[in-house]
Amino acid sequence: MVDLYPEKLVTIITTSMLEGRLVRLFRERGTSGYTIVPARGAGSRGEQTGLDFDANILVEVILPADRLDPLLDDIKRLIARGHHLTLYVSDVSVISPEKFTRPFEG
Amino acid sequence: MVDLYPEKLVTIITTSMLEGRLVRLFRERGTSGYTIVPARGAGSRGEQTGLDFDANILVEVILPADRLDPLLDDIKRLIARGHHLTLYVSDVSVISPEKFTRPFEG
Amino acid sequence: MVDLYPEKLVTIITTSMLEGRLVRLFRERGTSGYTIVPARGAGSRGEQTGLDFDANILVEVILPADRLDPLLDDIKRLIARGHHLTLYVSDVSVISPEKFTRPFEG
Amino acid sequence: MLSNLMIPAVLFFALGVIARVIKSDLKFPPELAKALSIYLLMSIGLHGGVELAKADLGSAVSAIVWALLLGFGMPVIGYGLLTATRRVGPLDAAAIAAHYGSVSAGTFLAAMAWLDTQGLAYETYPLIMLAVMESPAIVVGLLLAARARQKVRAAAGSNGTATTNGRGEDTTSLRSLLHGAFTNGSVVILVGCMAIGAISLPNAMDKLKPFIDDIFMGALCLFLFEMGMEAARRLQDFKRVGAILAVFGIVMPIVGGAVGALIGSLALDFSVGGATLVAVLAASASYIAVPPAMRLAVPEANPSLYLTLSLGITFPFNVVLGIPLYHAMVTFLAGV
Amino acid sequence: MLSNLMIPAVLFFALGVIARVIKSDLKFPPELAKALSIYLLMSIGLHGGVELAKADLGSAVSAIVWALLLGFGMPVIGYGLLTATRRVGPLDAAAIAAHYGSVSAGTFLAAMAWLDTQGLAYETYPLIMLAVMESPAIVVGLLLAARARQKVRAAAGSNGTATTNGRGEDTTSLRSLLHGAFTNGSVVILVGCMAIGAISLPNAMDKLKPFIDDIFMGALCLFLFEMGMEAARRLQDFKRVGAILAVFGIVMPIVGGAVGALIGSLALDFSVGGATLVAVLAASASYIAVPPAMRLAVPEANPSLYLTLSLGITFPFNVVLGIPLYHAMVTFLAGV
Amino acid sequence: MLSNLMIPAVLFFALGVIARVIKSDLKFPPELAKALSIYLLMSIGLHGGVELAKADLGSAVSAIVWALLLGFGMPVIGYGLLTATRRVGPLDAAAIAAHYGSVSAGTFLAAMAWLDTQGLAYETYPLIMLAVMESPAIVVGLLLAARARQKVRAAAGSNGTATTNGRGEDTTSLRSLLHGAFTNGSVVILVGCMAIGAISLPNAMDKLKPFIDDIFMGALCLFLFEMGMEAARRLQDFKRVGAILAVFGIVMPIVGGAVGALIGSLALDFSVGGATLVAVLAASASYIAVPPAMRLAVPEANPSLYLTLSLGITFPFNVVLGIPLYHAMVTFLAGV
Ligand SMILES: Nc1ncnc2c1ncn2[C@@H]1O[C@H](COP(=O)(O)O)[C@@H](O)[C@H]1O
Ligand SMILES: Nc1ncnc2c1ncn2[C@@H]1O[C@H](COP(=O)(O)O)[C@@H](O)[C@H]1O
Ligand SMILES: Nc1ncnc2c1ncn2[C@@H]1O[C@H](COP(=O)(O)O)[C@@H](O)[C@H]1O
Ligand code: NA
Ligand code: NA
Ligand code: NA
Repeated sequence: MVDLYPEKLVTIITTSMLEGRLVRLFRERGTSGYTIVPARGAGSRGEQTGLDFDANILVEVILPADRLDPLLDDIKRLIARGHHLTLYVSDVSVISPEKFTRPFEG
Repeated sequence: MVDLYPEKLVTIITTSMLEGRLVRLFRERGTSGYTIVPARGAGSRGEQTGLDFDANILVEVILPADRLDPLLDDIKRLIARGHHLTLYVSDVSVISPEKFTRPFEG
Repeated sequence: MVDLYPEKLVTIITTSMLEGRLVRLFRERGTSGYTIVPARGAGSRGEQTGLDFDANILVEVILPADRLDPLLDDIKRLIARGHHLTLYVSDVSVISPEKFTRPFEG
Repeated sequence: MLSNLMIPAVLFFALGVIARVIKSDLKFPPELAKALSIYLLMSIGLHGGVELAKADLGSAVSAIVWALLLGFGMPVIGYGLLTATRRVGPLDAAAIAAHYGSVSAGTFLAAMAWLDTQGLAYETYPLIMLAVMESPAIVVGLLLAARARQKVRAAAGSNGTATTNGRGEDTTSLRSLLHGAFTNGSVVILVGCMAIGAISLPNAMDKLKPFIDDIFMGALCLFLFEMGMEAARRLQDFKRVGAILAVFGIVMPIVGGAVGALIGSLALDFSVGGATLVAVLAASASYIAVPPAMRLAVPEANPSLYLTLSLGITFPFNVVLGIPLYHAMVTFLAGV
Repeated sequence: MLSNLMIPAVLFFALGVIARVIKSDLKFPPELAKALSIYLLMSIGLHGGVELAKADLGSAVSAIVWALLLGFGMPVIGYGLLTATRRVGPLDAAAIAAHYGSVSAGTFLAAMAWLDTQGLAYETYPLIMLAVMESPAIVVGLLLAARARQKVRAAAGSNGTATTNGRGEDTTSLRSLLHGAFTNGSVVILVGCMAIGAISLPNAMDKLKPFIDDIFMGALCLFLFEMGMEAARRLQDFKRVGAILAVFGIVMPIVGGAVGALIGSLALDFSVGGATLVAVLAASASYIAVPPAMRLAVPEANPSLYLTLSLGITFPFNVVLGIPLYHAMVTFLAGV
Repeated sequence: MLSNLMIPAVLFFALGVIARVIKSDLKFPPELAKALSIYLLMSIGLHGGVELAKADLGSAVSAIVWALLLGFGMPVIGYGLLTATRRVGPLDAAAIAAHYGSVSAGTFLAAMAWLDTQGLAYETYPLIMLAVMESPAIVVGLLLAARARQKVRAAAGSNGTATTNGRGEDTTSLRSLLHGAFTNGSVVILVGCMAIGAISLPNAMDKLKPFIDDIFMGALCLFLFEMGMEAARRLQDFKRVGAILAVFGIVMPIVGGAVGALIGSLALDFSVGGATLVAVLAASASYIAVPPAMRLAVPEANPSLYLTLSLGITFPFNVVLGIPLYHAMVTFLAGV
């Protein structure tokens, strides 16, 4: 049997305008990486059609459970300032937990 | 510690042709929003290459557990009519559960 | 109440260069399908900007729990050869488990 | 004959096929294909509009009437042939047949390019027919499918299990389907651009010339390059379709070409070039407008089947062999 | 008057609106819109640069000064009008007002196309103004929002709950916002291409002519086609905005157009064509550069409001009715 | 000398670099870059094909032979230099070296644009060399990597841990890698379009002229604009690469340029223009075809290293300083 180790997956859906801010945040929090997928959608602020000035991104970050809270606090702060972020946390398992402890490059 | 609240995440993978129908469904079911990501793939109906006439979408909807069944019933009805939808439900946690109870705009 | 059945969801994030290899692998392992979404991101190898020669893909495969290990073994083998893959496994529920037992076409 | 094929449009199509066959990693961005097809429809629409403003109303009306007849008739012929093969169920037959009543703008443009190299002139009416023929076949496909569903139900009827799709109509209401058929993107661009071409001030249109004329052939080549790759990808699904169905994918356009040649030459009295275009319209199968419509309207049908046939078999056949063949038919009729 | 609208650029815009209104499934790939807008900015930038190399410094400087005044002044007028309507909070008012101080390149290009068909010449200075006016309004929007936040806080002040956004400034530091305003993509392309056009060797520029001149009008039509669809999508959100705000979306550009016509005709002493372009700059509302900036700088404001107003109401009004109206204003002033 | 750089192609490259350096939010849609590179390869391929149909077989063959020698030889030189720096492991060295044996179409096109402005003619043979040189370096890279793996294993050998990549070859079988190298997208477009250009009927090719000729320079500028941004993004990773490796990124193309200048001038006896192009081919490093190949074939190597070197250092060096430098070398040799 392949050994699996628990991690947290944070998924954030928000305007593409916040991409730079989020990446900075991930770097500060020392996450081992992040993944971004282009998205559209609708929510409390109407439709986000995906056009340049109106696009969403879906961002995924895998991180150890003990690093979750600081990141969520940062996000809550963004939301408190009026930014719109849809966020959910899932429990996932990975095959190489050490991969998610080293800060990413670049 | 940041408080987290349980929600359900429904992910649907299907042809982009059904986008309008699904959005209508989400509106009727009063979900607070939805997110769509362009996708390709393969399944029981061969490859979906992502070209215009042959594209998939991956749709995510977060909703309270007590609203899950009506939505799944709708989807089952679409499948029964012959439409091809790949669907899975996950347990996720969110920081602001009230966000997912208000119907989306637009 | 709608009946739900447990499955495993494997998500792989890696360079688009490995797409062909992964699809071959899914076919060999008899998964019922796969879904691919274009992605960018950063990790231990710096930024993947999403440009043609530098793009990521996010791949999702749903499969029965008893088929998980062989697939993870294959992936571990790829990683051991130096390829970079970020992988996580989630527990999901589906409405029609038989769908995920038949190998995909094409 | 072979030298007829030495035009860039066909060669680019072939290059696309070759790229796939040798398993090159070449990929076109999906949005490029879409952008090119928007551009091509816009160009031929505007062009057609300018010409149509000068056209004869009577001829235009009879071209439209014959286009409607072809659009409604070809799927019925196709459905008959398919049912005769006994290789596909009635719902798949309905969905496949619908493709052959509609048209392929790519094939039409390849035919125009071919006629140009042959120095053959053609009327503009086939262009209206192209716009008219996009949609009716979708409606016929739906009607055939509704009938097929009744049959299927009748067959399963005795065992009394109520299936949720008992009321096949609610799969997609006729109204919403008709709406979809006549407002589909290709039709809107074609008809809209024809209207713009017809009512715009001539000196304003002149400014559009370099965009819609000069770079047209290059864009067409790029488009056919990509469609060649797409056709080859589908062609590789050949085995899944089976030999008899594959034969249908070649016989059906020949039948359509013959019908179209007769209508173009005799009923519409077009020149050899114009009649060849009518034959190409009748012979070609849609792979852009109809597949999505069938996905919605006849979800029970297998898209692999209709995409392989229309895009993988009929499209390459038409571009490489069909066009000269239909031209030969028309030439023969002209000589009679 | 109606025949004035029979130019392809406007007709394509209308076709886009119609496509949405009849609920066609037509969709442009999002990247095509972006590619077209990069191309259009590049073309007008290069063009402008070539002309500016020959321009008169004094006139250029006064055009820039007036552009800055317009960019800073219009949002203040807009904010006043919006506050008077009592339909939106001060933060929404700030965000909306910012859009009207900036400009819409699409409207500007439609105006140029319209002037061309009317055979009216125009100066190149409005082009510098276009580049100059992209950004200042963003800064004014930020300042108005900062003031609005103070008001909101003062109002809520007594109850003593410390909100995390107490220091509104840290939402986006002024410095980073200014940076964003002046390095935004459209400004970089416009100013950069002007510089390239101005310093490139003329024979090298000749090689670019077919790309930036000949196919320009076609690309503009395609762009306006897409923007028509986008405008109609927003127009359908009309109800959400409310009638009074919708009226603002029409009154505000008329006010702007009048101010611009005065400046263009009297202060800058441009020809009728040139002054019309200045009026169009003052009248038009940004829907490309400002919305993303406001999302970051005034996240509390509702994007539905400002996108519906600028893209759904003011943009179509300007393209269809505003341009000839501002031209009439300028003609009237010229006759005085 | 400075005025030599005042051509739009180079200026657009610089504008892209500047846009990044000032941290503009300007972004090109990723698919636009891809579409432009398909277009550029198609254009030069067709062009080359037309010319080659008239070319001399003997000269073509010797151009191909020298191209192969360059493609196989440059990576060996590069590997030697890199190993001498002692800054990278053997697998990274192999992957980096492979990039320098292949070519950059963007650099080649910038060189053609530069020669055009200088009024210098050139032969078409370098174009075949461009197509020929895309792939061999990939194979050399693989062989160097296989050797490196043996070394690594030998070094680690004594401790007896069997690593799964013990059989380095199965990482990517030689056969599949060779296949990948010779069917890669750029090669297929270039070679395919050359063939189409060579065999198409001349009057059919004329119709393609506006597309492949007239708008070419504009598309090239747009492409270099984007590549400038991409280069600057990589350049910012400079520190990660380290000063010595960065020096390699400049020395290596100078060495390559000198070798290419000698071959072009003396061995192939080309004109100054043609020999400059050969020098550019030898000097340039691939950033489109080779990086993906190395990701698959030498996954252990770090893509940051080779992308920073080829795209962030060598590419800008060649476009801005290299081209005039290689021209000077060739001019010097011509005078000898
Ligand atoms: N219930 C939901 N499920 C999935 N995505 C959502 C949901 N609510 C909002 N979103 C996404 O989050 C974006 C911003 O939503 P909002 O913050 O509500 O304006 C929307 O455009 C959607 O893409
Ligand atoms: N096991 C699976 N894992 C992930 N995605 C799947 C799976 N099966 C099907 N899909 C996706 O669902 C689409 C439709 O599949 P199907 O309904 O089986 O034809 C495919 O094109 C895939 O994108
Ligand atoms: N912690 C993480 N969370 C989400 N995605 C990641 C993470 N680490 C790496 N990735 C993704 O995996 C890709 C390859 O990462 P790496 O293997 O670390 O170079 C990156 O480009 C990211 O898209
Ligand atoms: Na047909
Ligand atoms: Na304005
Ligand atoms: Na080289």
